[in-house]
Amino acid sequence: PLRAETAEVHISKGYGILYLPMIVMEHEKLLEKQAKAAGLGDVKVGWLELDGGNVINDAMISGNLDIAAIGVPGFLTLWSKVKGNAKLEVSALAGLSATSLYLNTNNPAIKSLKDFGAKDKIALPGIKTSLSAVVLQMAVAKEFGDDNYAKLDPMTVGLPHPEAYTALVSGKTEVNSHLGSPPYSFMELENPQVHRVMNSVDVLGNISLDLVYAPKRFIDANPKLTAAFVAALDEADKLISEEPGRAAAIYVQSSKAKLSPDEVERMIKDPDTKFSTTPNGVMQFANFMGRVGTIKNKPATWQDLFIANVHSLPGS
Amino acid sequence: MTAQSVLVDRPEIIRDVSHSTVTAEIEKPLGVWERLYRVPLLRKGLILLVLAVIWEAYGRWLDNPLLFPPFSAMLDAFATDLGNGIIPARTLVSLQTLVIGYAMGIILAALLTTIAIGSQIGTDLLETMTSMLNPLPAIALLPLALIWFGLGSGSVIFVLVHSVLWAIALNTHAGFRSVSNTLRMVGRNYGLSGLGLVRHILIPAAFPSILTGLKVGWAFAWRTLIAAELVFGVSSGSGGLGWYIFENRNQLETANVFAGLFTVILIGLVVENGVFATIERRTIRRWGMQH
Amino acid sequence: MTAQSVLVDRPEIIRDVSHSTVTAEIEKPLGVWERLYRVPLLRKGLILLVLAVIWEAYGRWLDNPLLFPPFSAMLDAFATDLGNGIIPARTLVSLQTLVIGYAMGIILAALLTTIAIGSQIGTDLLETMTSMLNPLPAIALLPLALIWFGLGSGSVIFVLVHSVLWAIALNTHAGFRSVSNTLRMVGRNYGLSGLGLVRHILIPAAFPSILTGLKVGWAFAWRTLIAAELVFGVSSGSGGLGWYIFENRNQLETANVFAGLFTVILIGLVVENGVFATIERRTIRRWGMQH
Amino acid sequence: MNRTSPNVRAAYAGAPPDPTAAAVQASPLLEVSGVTLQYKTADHLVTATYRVDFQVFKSDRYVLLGPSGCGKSTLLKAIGGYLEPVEGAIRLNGHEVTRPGPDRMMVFQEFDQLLPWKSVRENVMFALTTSGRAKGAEAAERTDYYINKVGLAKFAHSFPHTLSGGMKQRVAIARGMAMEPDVLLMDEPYAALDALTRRRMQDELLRLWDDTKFTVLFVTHSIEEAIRVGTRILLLSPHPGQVKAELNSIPPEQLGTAAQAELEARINDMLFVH
Amino acid sequence: MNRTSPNVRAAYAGAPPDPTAAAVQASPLLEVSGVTLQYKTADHLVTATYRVDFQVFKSDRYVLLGPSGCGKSTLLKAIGGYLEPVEGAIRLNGHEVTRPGPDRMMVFQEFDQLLPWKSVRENVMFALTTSGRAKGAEAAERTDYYINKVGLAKFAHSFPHTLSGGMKQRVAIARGMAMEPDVLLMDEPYAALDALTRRRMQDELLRLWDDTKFTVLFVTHSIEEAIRVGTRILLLSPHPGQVKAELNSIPPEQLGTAAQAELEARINDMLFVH
Ligand SMILES: Nc1ncnc2c1ncn2[C@@H]1O[C@H](COP(=O)(O)OP(=O)(O)OP(=O)(O)O)[C@@H](O)[C@H]1O
Ligand SMILES: Nc1ncnc2c1ncn2[C@@H]1O[C@H](COP(=O)(O)OP(=O)(O)OP(=O)(O)O)[C@@H](O)[C@H]1O
Ligand SMILES: [Mg+2]
Ligand SMILES: [Mg+2]
Repeated sequence: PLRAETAEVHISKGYGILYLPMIVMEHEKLLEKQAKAAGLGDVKVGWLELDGGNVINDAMISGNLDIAAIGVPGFLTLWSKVKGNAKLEVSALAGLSATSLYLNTNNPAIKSLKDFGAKDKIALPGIKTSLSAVVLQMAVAKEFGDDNYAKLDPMTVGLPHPEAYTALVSGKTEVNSHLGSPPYSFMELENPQVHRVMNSVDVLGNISLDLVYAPKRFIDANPKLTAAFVAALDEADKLISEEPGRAAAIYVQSSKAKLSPDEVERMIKDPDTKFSTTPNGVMQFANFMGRVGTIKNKPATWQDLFIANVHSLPGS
Repeated sequence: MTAQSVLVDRPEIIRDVSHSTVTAEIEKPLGVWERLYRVPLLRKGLILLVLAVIWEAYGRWLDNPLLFPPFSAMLDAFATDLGNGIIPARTLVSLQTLVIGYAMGIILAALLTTIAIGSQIGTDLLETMTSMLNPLPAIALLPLALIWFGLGSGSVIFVLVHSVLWAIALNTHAGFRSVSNTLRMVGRNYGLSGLGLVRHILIPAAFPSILTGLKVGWAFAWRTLIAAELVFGVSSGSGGLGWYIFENRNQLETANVFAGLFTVILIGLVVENGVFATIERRTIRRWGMQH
Repeated sequence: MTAQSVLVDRPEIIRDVSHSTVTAEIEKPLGVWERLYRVPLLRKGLILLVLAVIWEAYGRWLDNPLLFPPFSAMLDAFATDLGNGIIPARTLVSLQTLVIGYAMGIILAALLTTIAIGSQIGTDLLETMTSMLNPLPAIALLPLALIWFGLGSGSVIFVLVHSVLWAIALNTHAGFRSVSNTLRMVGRNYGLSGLGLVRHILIPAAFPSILTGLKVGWAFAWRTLIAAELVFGVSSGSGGLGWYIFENRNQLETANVFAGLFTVILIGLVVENGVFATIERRTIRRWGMQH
Repeated sequence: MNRTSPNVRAAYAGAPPDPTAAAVQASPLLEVSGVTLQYKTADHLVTATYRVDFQVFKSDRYVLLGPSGCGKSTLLKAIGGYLEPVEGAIRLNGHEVTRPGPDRMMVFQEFDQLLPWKSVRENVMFALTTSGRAKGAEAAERTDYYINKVGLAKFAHSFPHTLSGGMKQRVAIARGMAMEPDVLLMDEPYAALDALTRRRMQDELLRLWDDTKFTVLFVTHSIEEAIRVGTRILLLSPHPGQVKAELNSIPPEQLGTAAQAELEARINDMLFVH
Repeated sequence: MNRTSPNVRAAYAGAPPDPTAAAVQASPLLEVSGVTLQYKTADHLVTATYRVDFQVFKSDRYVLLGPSGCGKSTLLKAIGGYLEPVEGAIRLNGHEVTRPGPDRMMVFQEFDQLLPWKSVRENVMFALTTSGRAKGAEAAERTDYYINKVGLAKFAHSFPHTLSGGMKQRVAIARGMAMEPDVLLMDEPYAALDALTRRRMQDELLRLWDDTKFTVLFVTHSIEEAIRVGTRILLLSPHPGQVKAELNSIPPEQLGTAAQAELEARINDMLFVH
């Protein structure tokens, strides 16, 4: 049969539990299945692991990726930047995951955001612009008002999560706080010296932190494949919620993590951790970034960011 | 026939030697092109121009300013951030760290190679350390850096030293070992040994190698600095060029990213043609050690 | 008194020269220690032992295996992942990419320096390119790498070449320029020029410099490879040592992170003492070009 | 003598020279006319030789004699094609010299003219094979022959850095001779040799010349050597070198006679009293 | 002569030698006993000299004469303290030689013995100041004096690479002499010099000796030079070097007489017929 759509698709996922739906999708070959069901024949799926929003965006702009998972702020930056450029425009396909970020510290004097002094150092994977940094800024804005959203920025320090965890737990360095994601945030709290100052879910709600996006050109040229992808993602999410044990096993197997499936299952079942194609609270990010000027083009509604397939979902 | 018979017979010639005319300086006349070609800055300027044109043309053809802006777009961004003082301020921060790290790397390399040249076990130590530590990426140093120097410039300098030290030490040591035995003996004849020999004989004699080491070290210091500024998290406001590049990259201000890189390139050109070329001209060229 | 009078008078001596006894080889007897000290591997082994002991002691004193595990803990992890084949497999992947990138860097450096040594404008080109591009960090190449080679090993190799090329080219070129005029003239006397001169005269004569360049390049190739493997991602299951380190870091398996780095160290030692030392012994040492 | 270049031997050692050959000889092989040579250093300009004229004919054993620093080596390098005159011209067989080549084989004054990465034997052999002067078995044979002639057979497999100064120079001499070039340019080749070895080398050179009648330009410091080795002697003035005189040497038969002493005295006078 | 070392002049040129001084002279300044020197190369072991014995007394002008490659340079290097004998011992003033030092100043055979990064003048001056042999104004004065003596005043500010071979050697000679060492070790210092310059340098050496009565060990290839310059001549056999004879030279008055010719013939015989 004459095939109008591409026979090969390149997808990038990230590292860690937040990308579980994609890991499941890869492992269970769900996209291949959905594509076949949609009459696209045998689609070859190339999976890649990329770390960091910049690299993902660069790879996307250079045409090396068709679909990628990324943090919401990273996507918003690119979306706003390329809006109006038909060649480069991107759209989100679906939400991916939501979880809680904990602000932990080993400084007993710190009880709330107000207690941070100049000497305290908060570790983030990347200061000012990373997902964690934006979440912190949003929390700070809630606490101190929009104008002071950057109040804690001078105390932030760029460190990858594992290093931040090590620094916090060992207590041998100046880094005494960390806005971390699971599993690091959970593991930190196992240490008696460390306590939690803030949970992002309490401040911002259980908003989506990651989503999946693709270039407009790809979406326009491959509507069926795009739909198949969303369907596959849905199926993966379903598998995770219905069979968390199996999902955990898949995770352990494919990421070669030295965690036990039980530990992973506990993380999956954490009430703050949600895997859903329905975007939740993306507009919170967009509004905030628009207000403080990080993005020039602000979407009016969340639907502006997403493909039509998901417009009917109860997103925000 | 005798052996001499194949020779041509000719009269003897005896001349009066005039010494008066000899002082005249004779220059071969050169064409305009040849004369222009002899000006190094002109030649290099031409190369730069060609490279800029290629950049511009490729950038336009690619038509993807988010990924690779044309030269002119970069120049715009560069001019803006030069004018408003951002680039100069960031450059200054980077240069400060860089110079400290570079200088410390040189001092440590001098120390290590001096020890190495003094004894067999010293040589082994240098060789072993170099072959072990030189291939290690900066992340290997991260834990130790955090413990010993904490965040900020201390750690960045530590990482810088790591990237500079081994290259310079390797070059210097190889240079020392290539110094001719005669020169070495001359130095020892003067009663020099140990440090004195290193300072008065080995360093100048190995200067071409040392300079190469310094050049390589300089370049790697830049590379490392820019990468390290990201890793070691600069607290806001205090960032250098690396941070400038990173920030703009996060915001997809690609033209500014390239403006930052362009600054690095400019500094590289200035240092090469200003500092290193001058040193070369005044030393190894003048001494006939490099042709 | 005459000038000669300060001299001591003594009889003339005339001897029969015996040639028979001369063949005997005379060796000065050496003490046991001295003899042991003369075995390079023993000396280096001792150094390694001392370093391992320091590592172990510091690790234990620090008592923070998450940040910096003691040597023994690392060795455990290393043995495990060596036994189950993970480290060998990852090393192989890395080595493949590394060798390709390294080889291409060498070839390009050879090309560039050959052009450079041929003409003034070639020298300018090399100098300009080196001073401009060498300080640029890998991220500067990222956009071009993505456009030209996409994700995966093509781009990694591109970045590797960038990290290897300039250091080797700089060293080679400096080596070429330090070749004595006499040797150069001898080569041209044989009718050699251009490539022939480079191959038959300049390369062997500049071999100490070239070897240094190769050593520095090798080390930087490793550093870059490990960093680049993270940036350019891996298709599932195909990661190299860099990815191994990254993975284990994410899983807070610090001992394994260090086991990965230890692998890099081991390879460095093997390459230095196996490959480079052999080359040195067979070439520049044998030729009396390095002492 | 068991080695000669057969075609040359046919022309010279066999039949008497025919008129054409004589006519060819009448035009010089090498013509140096009004040659000024200068070095540009960072600090100043050094004139090494000033308007030097001379002509070397085929089969000449032409000696350059002059005080230290008068520009003999420089002149030889210019003839070798390594240096361009700022004034005047150097012509070989009527063609201006523009580049070095194996037709003008040079024995340099410096001790570092051997390739350190090649053994004695390889050094000689490599010169022959790369320049295309000889190859395969012939090159090997020639190499061994000349290494033997300079008394280094025992050291054929030694590397240059393990040789004494005089031994290095002998390797260079062997190399130069093995090349059997049209013009052999020798810059104080025997300076580092002891009296005995030097005499042997001189004899070797003359014997070789008898066989192949090659042309040689020879720089020396010894007046005695100049007379022994040379057929024609160019005297240069001190720095910057200018031609002072061009003399004929004496035929070998007259060596050791009053003619030699007289010529020696003449040259001595010309060089020492100026 | 306007430069002498005043204390030495007082001892020798002024009063006649007193008995104590004579007694001191009776024990050798330098004693080489049973010295075997070897080089270990990657491929094999080379014996340079074999069980060489000789004694040099204070104020000797001691000449080493021998064929190329017989180990003269090696012997000098061992005396200089650069090489350890595998057999035998070298004693200076009764103490075994273990390291180099400015008391034994060496003029090497190689052309690359000048520091390329120092001008001619700096090369000489640096030797004086670093070794502590002279400093300040005295060093400068001495430097200029000896540079003038070797005829290089015009080139005092040139860098070594712009000098001819002979000029480089002359700088090394000037440096060696300026150091006014206890023992001057000279390895074929005049080999690269033309007859005139060579003669001038020889005279200079003798004149200086008249003033300061220093001890010199001199390697040469020229029998004539050995007789002119030396008071005592050591003949070495070919490779590996062994002592063949130790002869007295003739006093300067007898130079040019039959005595010189006779000695020359004797040495010739000993060296050439073996
Ligand atoms: N590379 C150079 N750069 C500048 N000047 C030079 C260079 N080589 C030689 N000269 C100068 O040129 C002049 C002639 O040198 P040249 O080597 O030709 O002398 P020479 O006659 O061979 O002397 P010698 O007998 O001592 O070897 C000298 O004054 C010397 O200083
Ligand atoms: N560095 C070295 N390594 C190995 N062998 C060497 C070395 N230097 C010299 N030799 C060998 O030692 C022997 C003596 O060399 P030396 O240089 O002492 O000779 P020489 O008497 O000075 O000769 P010449 O008159 O030619 O300078 C030679 O056979 C030579 O091959
Ligand atoms: Mg010369
Ligand atoms: Mg010698």
